[in-house]
Amino acid sequence: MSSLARLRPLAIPALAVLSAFIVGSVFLIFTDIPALQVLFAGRPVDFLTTAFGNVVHAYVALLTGAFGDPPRFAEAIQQGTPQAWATAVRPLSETLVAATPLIFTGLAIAVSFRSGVFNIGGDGQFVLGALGATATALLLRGFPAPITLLASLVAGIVFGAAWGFIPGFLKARTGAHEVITTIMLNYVALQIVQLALRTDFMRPPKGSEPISQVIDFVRVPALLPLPGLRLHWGFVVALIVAAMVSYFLFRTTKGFELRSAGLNLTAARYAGMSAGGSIILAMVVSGALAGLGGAFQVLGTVTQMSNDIDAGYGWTAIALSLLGGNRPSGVIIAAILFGALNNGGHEMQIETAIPLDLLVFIQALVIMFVAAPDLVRQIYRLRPKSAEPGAPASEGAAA
Amino acid sequence: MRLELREITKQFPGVLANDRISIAADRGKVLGLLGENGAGKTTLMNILSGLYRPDSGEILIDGTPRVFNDPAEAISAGIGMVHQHFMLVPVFDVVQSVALGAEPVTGAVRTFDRTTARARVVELSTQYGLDVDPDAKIENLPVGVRQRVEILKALYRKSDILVLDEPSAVLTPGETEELFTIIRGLAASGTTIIFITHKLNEVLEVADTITVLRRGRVAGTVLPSETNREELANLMVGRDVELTVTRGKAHPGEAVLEIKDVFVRNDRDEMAVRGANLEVHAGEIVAIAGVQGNGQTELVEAITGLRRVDSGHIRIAGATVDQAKPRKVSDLGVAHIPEDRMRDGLVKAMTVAENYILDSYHREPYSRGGRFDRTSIAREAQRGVDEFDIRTPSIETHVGNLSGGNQQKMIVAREFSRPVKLVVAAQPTRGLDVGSIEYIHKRIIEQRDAGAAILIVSTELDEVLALGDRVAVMFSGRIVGVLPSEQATKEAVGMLMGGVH
Amino acid sequence: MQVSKRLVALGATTAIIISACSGSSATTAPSAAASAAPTAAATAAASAAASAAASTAPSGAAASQNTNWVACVAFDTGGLGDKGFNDLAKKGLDEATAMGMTTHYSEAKGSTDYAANIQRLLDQGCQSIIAVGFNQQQAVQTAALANPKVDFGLVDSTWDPSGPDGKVGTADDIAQPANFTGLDFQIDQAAMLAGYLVGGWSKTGIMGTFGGQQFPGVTRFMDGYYAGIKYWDQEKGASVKLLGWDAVNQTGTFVNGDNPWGDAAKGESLASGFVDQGADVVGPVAGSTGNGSIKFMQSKGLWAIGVDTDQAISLPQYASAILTSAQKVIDAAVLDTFKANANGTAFAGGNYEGTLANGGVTISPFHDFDSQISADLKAGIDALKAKLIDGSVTVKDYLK
Amino acid sequence: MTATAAPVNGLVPAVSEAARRAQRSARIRGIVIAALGLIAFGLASGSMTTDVTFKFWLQQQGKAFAQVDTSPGELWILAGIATGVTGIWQLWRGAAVRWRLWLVLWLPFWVIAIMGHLLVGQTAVLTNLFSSSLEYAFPISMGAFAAMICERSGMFDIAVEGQMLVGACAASIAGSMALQWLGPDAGTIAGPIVGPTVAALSGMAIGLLMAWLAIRYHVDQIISGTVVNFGALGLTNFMYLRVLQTYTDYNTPPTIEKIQIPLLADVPVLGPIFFQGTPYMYIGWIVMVVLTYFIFRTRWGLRLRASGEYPQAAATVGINVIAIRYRAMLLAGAIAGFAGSYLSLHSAGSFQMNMSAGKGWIAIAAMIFGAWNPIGAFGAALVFGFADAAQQLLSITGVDIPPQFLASVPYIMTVIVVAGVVGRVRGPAMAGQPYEQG
Repeated sequence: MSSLARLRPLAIPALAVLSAFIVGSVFLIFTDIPALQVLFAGRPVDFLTTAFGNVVHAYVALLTGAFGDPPRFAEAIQQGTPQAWATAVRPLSETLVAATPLIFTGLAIAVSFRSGVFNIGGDGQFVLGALGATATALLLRGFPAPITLLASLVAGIVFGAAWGFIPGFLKARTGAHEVITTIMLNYVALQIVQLALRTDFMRPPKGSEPISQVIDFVRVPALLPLPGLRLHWGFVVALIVAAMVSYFLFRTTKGFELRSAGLNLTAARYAGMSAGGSIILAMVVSGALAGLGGAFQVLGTVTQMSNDIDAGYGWTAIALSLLGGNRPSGVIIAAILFGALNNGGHEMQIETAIPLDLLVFIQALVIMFVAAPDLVRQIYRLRPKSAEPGAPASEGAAA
Repeated sequence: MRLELREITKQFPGVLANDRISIAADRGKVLGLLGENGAGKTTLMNILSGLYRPDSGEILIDGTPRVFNDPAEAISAGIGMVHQHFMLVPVFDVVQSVALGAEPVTGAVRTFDRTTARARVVELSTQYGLDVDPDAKIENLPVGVRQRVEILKALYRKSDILVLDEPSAVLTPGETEELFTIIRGLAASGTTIIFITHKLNEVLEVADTITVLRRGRVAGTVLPSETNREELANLMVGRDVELTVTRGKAHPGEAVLEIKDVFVRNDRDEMAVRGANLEVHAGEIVAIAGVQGNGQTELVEAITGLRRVDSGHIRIAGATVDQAKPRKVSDLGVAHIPEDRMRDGLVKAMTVAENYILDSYHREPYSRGGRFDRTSIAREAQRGVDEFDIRTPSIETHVGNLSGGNQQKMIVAREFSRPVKLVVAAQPTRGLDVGSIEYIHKRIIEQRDAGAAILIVSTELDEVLALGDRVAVMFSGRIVGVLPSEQATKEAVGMLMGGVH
Repeated sequence: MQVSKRLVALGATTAIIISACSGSSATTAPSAAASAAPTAAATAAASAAASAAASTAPSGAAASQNTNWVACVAFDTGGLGDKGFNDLAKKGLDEATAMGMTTHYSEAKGSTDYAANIQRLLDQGCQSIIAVGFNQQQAVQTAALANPKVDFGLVDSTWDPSGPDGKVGTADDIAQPANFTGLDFQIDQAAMLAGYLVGGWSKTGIMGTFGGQQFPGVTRFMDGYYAGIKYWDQEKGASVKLLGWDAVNQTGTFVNGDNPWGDAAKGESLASGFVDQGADVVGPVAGSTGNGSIKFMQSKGLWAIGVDTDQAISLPQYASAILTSAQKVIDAAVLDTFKANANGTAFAGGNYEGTLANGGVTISPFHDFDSQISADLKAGIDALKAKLIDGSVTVKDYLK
Repeated sequence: MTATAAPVNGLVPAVSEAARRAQRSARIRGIVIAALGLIAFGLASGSMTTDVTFKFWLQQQGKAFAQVDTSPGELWILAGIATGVTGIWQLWRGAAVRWRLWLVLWLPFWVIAIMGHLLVGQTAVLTNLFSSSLEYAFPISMGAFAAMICERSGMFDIAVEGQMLVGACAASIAGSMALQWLGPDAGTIAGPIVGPTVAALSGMAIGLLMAWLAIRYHVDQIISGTVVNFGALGLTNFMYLRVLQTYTDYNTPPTIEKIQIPLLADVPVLGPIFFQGTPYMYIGWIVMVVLTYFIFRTRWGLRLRASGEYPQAAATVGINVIAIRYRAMLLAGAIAGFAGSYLSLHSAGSFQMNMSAGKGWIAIAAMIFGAWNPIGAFGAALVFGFADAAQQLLSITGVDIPPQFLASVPYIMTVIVVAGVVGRVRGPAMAGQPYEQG
């Protein structure tokens, strides 16, 4: 197989991302009111140059915001000071910071999808994981930091797992559709967080804002020895966890059970696997992963629990899990891509005042194109995937 | 009306389903379309009903070429279909089901005119002696009645040409006889009938002309009066086939499976098995005959631990398994070949190797301490593939890409890879070609001869008679009779299947 | 030196406010006053000096005004479009743009963005960064300590001195650095005036209030209403009641849910509920949700109290129901903070304190109701305002 | 359905294990319910002397009223009687009792008694409680109708939320444009027509997109729904921040006001509850009635249901299943988009970011709760609306319950409903299953 052919599986996701950006730019152009006024004033050429200029400016800002600005790298190489390096590397570091929670929630969703369970409750599991970690850290304040840190991470896992267990259990026992229950439990989780943030135990002594005390006394250590970079070991742990998830899914009997149940629940049952058990296990593992993501978010990145701890990670995770083909390695790549988008989006907003929500829209388009590979193939006139030999094209032909 | 198909060709990716097929049926005549599974009968029928369009060839009705772009056009041309799998919405009642698609309506919003529809259903039902309660819900009707509803559907649309696809597959011999009466009546009143089947006796009994299909081509057209079963079988399969499997005498040992007064509910919470009693001994094959839907499925599921026993007892090799989980049953040495292999037996999107270990993945040597030993898995799967002659590019191929026969072999290979005390095989050869059928029958007999107890459930009377050392008949949730193979004639078993005893 | 100048300005401000409230040219006076305090430190030059943002904040920009400045705002999650203090801060930022400053803003999607956005703004070369919302406290404080050359501000909050131990008053406390400005608003003072007005206005003797969510920035309004009504009751021996907020136990009615600040239908229904229980004035503190309440009150021929801005102006269609608004002049405060930063000046105590005295909070003019409100009631309001300004009356005393 | 197996051919069947289980759980249920009755009586004994007053406006808010003076004790006694009777009935008849139906008979008494208990010593006006419940039920029930039409046709529609959001945004922009272009006179009249119409059209566009993705490109319908929800949020927020916030003229549509239905609005007590609401509410009721008729009585409904239950069967009798599904998605989109216009055109008078705020999800829960039946879905929406309105009434009257607790009640209730009561309700058999034609 040639190296080019090896890249073929990447063609669809890459083209999906490209298409999403093209559609996004169309929306950018047609909402560029000042430019449109130029158009209506009868100067279409000026309109085109202005509008396209704005789009290019925006996407360039997005790129430099996500991966760094070449001049800053040049400066860093010239000066060589840690400060200059930090400035140059920061966009990249922030991209990975943004990717870290997405890897965890993405893995959570991938595990659930692989098991045939549609966990839309990543948000709830994530925030409760964060809450559990914060509460544990505050409770164990004064203990040696490593112990507190470890306990807090475990608490995050436990809280997330517990929040995943409920819909899993309900589905296994009563058949309650997990899409509905997990969404409802997301809302309940937010209420629990709000309630918790009103307790004196959580709140800082000053004021009565619903926000937790700062818990930087158990901070996850930073990964890079440069000043002011937030990238922490949580990212490395995320990679390790992804490898573990991969191992679990594809090399262990429990993982095999989950995958079988996900692909054909009846056959799994006939083969002696416990369908209910698989559903519950999948949801618990899924919840635990999301919860661990939440824990790392408060313990590593923001050091404070608040209502805003979650930035829709559970939802984004669905997108990137699909984008990554529900494979842990794919999830990592997709999470870094989305992290880059989100991170670069902020730079784009600062420079061009384009709303961040453009990227939410673009992310939605990415999922759409990835979920409809035939559409992408059609747009780009790609050869369809070669028909598998002997595959019955329709039931009729075989009967 | 006279129906003629000329040179119909239909190609699917990788399969030439219909290759220049020409058939003809005259007004008021019954054309028997005979062919084994995969011969292209259903494709031809779907072309006729407007679901598929042929790549080439033409359909003529009374000499006029017609093109059907969708079923509606076929229906309006007077073609009525009775599908093998009934096309009836379970939650509708008979009137709704019959009228669906040709509803009489009133008013601007097209309110369904139930009164009119109902009157017509009653009228047709009486006229053709179909005896159907117009207000009954489909899901509460017995299979035979559902088929009459299907025929009503065609009559309701004033179909002049009626196509019946494997109509007897779900009927008792008695019901089949009734069906034939109806068919003869319809033909007498001028309806052209195409009767699709793979059962030689039936075409011989009811058809005016027989066209035999083989591998997508017409193998020959004969008159019933000028042919016999052997010739038809030869045409159908293309070589001389042994219609009976050669098997030695059984040497029954002790009882491996004991079923005592067992009651089991179905998914709708109705009692599907009502006090079944049966014993299967080591070294014998017990074949359960019966029309589909008489509790066989539920009984098999109860034996294999998939369904709870409501009351009564099931013992396998001495252990009571009334409430046992499937895993425990399989640990007792039970091999289960499920009824619907794609739904129940295989995970399409997994590889051959993964499917090979599907129910023993947790055992040594595949798994050690919860982790897979990939070398052993590959080795064992390859051995299974070789031993059972499963045609697959590799053990890493997805099972969904294999042919039906190879998929079934896949299941048999898997189930027989463990030490087996009891084999429970439901419809083990459904939808397979003759070669695969022979192969699987051979393997089952081998297991018997190796001392396993075999329980086969089949709706194919031929299969039951060919394999069973003893033939049990299930009717209405109970075993209504057990006959030794020498007494198990078609007639005797057929009577029992129809509830006469 | 500076202090005395400030006192002069304060005196002048007071005079303006009093004259404003006694009926003359009311529209722009409060905001003019709002900017009077900080700019007075620079110069007492004519307030008519050119300002592109003249409409609501005709700041006393001086000839020496430094507009060569990069001014930035970091918004909270769900900030932009809240029709509340985020949008007001945006307005302040827009005014800075209009003055000639270079401006940038960022918006957070989650708490992870707080620190990151501030850093991005720093990398962008921002010289002043004002963050909006209490959630950003920690991020702003950390940035302020790490970047002493850049000025920081925090809307609706002040410096939290508690150090790593999370306790105030211990050895590891961190003092507020010179480059940090808290923008705090004693909105309860203005709300107390509104509450007092309701006391005198209400025919049924019942006012209703509710918040979007129970945040201090919200309940401070409600505290003010409560105190104002209580003050009225004590002064007149009346028994006007406030529904929806129990200032003693700090419990009350809040929209909560998934859309606390934008659910106008719920605002209508809540207002209807208050009217059912006898209220004839409603004071919603819930962004756009409150617009529904005002609308409902208007449809019933009843009244409402606006919040944040002069809602009789921002929602002209409902002007006939808005008695007055308890105004937080955040836009002017933000702009003034930028200007002070640009000019290298600082507020007394390091924080911008919006009070009745400096016009940072105020009640808006009565507009349509000016002629209907009795002179007595107006005089009572003025008297209470004077007492609040001179400190002889505090809101806190009336929350028991 | 009886729990014992029907006798077959004269044999007396053994009482089955399952029947015994059903009987046992029925007995437990009976004991629990009866015990609840006793608890109600117990609560009554402690609160007979306290008072609670419920008021209803006769015709107009704030004018004449009808009044019920009672005490929590009396309400508890009523609840106790209702519950006790149910419990005893359950114990007596065992598994034969359709207990879910009976739930409807005693649970409302508990709700009233609990309200009375919490409101002790107060005078609470209940008119608004009920009229608000109806009001809140509108978007939820319409969303439920939309989802239901899709599921009846065999499609999954979890994008109600996104459709509503886009509908709200489109309605505001279109209404504003009508106002801008036609001037204040014509625009104020045209706006309320143009806004909802464009909202419906935008919802249809989304429905079309989803149907196209699902049918043409075999995109899993949960995924395409997620795409739409995600994309709608991003797109409308983007529109708001980039355009509407600056050009506010395009976000100031003429609003749709409450109207009084002549005669009916003056019916004592009921008038103010039912007939003084927004036109939307009445349209919602009409849609409910019309849908019920259409789904169960017309040709369209017959074919719709057939394509959701057994598309192959429909196809073989010449029904174009694909077309039915496209049309169902379009209709559902129109309904959801129209419901979205309520959000921006009724109270708010402008589009606000994320103003659908989860209503689409509650709508889907209501559809399931209501057993895929328009009237049932409306009833379920009413229950959710009531939970919201009751929470308001309690907090207005100063009853101190943690708001977070009350706010979670509808969600927890939904989980319970989906897990328990719904357990046996069957939805369309093939909902969400792709159907391949020919």
